Amino acid sequence: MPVQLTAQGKTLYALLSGDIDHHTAPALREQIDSAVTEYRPRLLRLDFSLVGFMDSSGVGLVMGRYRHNAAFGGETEVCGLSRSAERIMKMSGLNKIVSFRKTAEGSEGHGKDQ
Amino acid sequence: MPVQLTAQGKTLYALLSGDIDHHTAPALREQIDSAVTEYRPRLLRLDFSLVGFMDSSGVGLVMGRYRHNAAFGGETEVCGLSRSAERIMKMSGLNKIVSFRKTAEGSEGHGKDQ
Amino acid sequence: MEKINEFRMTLWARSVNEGFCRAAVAAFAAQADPTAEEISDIKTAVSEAVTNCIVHAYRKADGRIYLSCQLFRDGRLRISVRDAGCGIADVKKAREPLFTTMGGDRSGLGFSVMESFSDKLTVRSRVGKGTTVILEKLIRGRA
Amino acid sequence: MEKINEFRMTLWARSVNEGFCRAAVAAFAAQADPTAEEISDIKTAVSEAVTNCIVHAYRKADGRIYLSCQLFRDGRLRISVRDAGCGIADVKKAREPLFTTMGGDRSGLGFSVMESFSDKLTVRSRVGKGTTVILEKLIRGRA
Ligand SMILES: Nc1ncnc2c1ncn2[C@@H]1O[C@H](COP(=O)(O)OP(=O)(O)O)[C@@H](O)[C@H]1O
Ligand SMILES: Nc1ncnc2c1ncn2[C@@H]1O[C@H](COP(=O)(O)OP(=O)(O)O)[C@@H](O)[C@H]1O
Repeated sequence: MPVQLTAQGKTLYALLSGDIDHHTAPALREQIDSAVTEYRPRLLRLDFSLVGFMDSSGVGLVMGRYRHNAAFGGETEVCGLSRSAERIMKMSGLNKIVSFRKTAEGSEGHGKDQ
Repeated sequence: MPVQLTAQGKTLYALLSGDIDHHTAPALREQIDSAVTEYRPRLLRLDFSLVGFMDSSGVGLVMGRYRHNAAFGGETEVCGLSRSAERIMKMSGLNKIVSFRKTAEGSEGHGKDQ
Repeated sequence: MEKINEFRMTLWARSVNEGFCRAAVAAFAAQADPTAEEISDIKTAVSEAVTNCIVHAYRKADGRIYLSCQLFRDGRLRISVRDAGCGIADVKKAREPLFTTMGGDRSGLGFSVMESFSDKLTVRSRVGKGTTVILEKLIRGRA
Repeated sequence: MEKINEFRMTLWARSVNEGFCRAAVAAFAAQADPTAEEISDIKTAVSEAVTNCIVHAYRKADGRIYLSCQLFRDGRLRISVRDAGCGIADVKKAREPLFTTMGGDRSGLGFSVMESFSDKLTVRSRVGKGTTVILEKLIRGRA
């Protein structure tokens, strides 16, 4: 299962795993979007801790989820990025609109609810 | 390190790891033979527990070590074979001249010293 | 500099082969004993180049990807990813960060990532003929 | 039966590529979601075929290995390993268990292992022209 979705209060937690590329992104997108549409979370947290590989398709995946969730008034947060994935995300400037945390339980304090 | 050699009393223990094929076998052969020449063990135990892949080159490796060790009067024993490696070894009939055990500390009781 | 190993591969331009190409190049590079970071960089750059053949060069049509790798004595890995697709009219523009003709889920970062994750990127393209991307990466290795 | 994916590869007949070929075929087969045992069987058979090109077909001379893989809709994987080396005079004899022209560390089990670890083995050879080994394996998979 490439994404495991857990709703907790007003937070929807998406634990991604495996490889993220142009081939695998569409299935991830669909699963996350349909959960967002159902739960309308205040916060969508995308956890990349178990992702083994990611290329620039990950940017489109996060950007699209940010927009879809924002359409329902929710915020989006990303955590658990590898060094390489973070480098790619930063090249896109995504970090200016989506908050990045080290880990799911990270202490960087960008999030509202921690 | 594809083979870790440990002498214990009259036993020489060779813990093989990684892939065993025609490319990697020569280095294994040389390391084991030089240790046998030095220690002249009564028993040479080849442990395949950490071997990830083996093709028929493993047969030549065991057969050659059996002969080299026998020239010094030592016996040779094989343990820790995967199902696939055991199948290949059995196709060669090697099991008729070299005793096969499940694990290094196996309880199959083929060996003399356990 | 002396070439010490090489492979050339032809494969179908289907998205399922993105992972296959990464794995093949990584397995080839392994002989130079690369660090985990070097392997990850190589896979990332290859993934972008191969994805572009599938997404842009052939769109939804069938096509072939021509992938080759050469390893040199000094640890330099040269990866060529070629297609016989639509080609790129303005390569300079295409290489600009965030430029994309595709919108949707494409970020326009493919070339930027290739450049950032390799040591050298060369792009040759002719409209209607196809595109060749050459990635070079020095494997310093674990030794 | 419909072919759903394919690659063709040319590579140098060097022993370092034995592991590379196994890894490439395993990465290609992965799309059919094989069991660990199926992958291990495929790698074993491929390793024998590729090693024979290096050890027997070209001896110490330089040469090329031509590796191709086709995957069919029903899960059948067809792997072709070809060389342009010395060829085999008597294929029937060569396929007998324990037959080897090499002695030393070769066990004469290469063809027997290919046969035992695949579903079907075809060998075509012409002296002075080369040898083609075709391995077929049905991937039933984890599903
Ligand atoms: N192999 C190719 N064939 C045709 N056009 C290409 C190819 N590679 C890239 N392009 C063009 O260059 C643009 C930029 O590519 P890139 O930086 O990889 O971003 P993206 O793939 O996200 O669009 C693409 O949108 C496309 O127009
Ligand atoms: N690709 C090949 N080119 C030339 N001769 C080959 C090739 N493959 C096999 N042979 C011949 O067939 C014999 C049997 O092969 P095999 O069963 O693989 O055992 P082994 O490789 O251990 O000798 C070899 O010893 C060799 O003479």
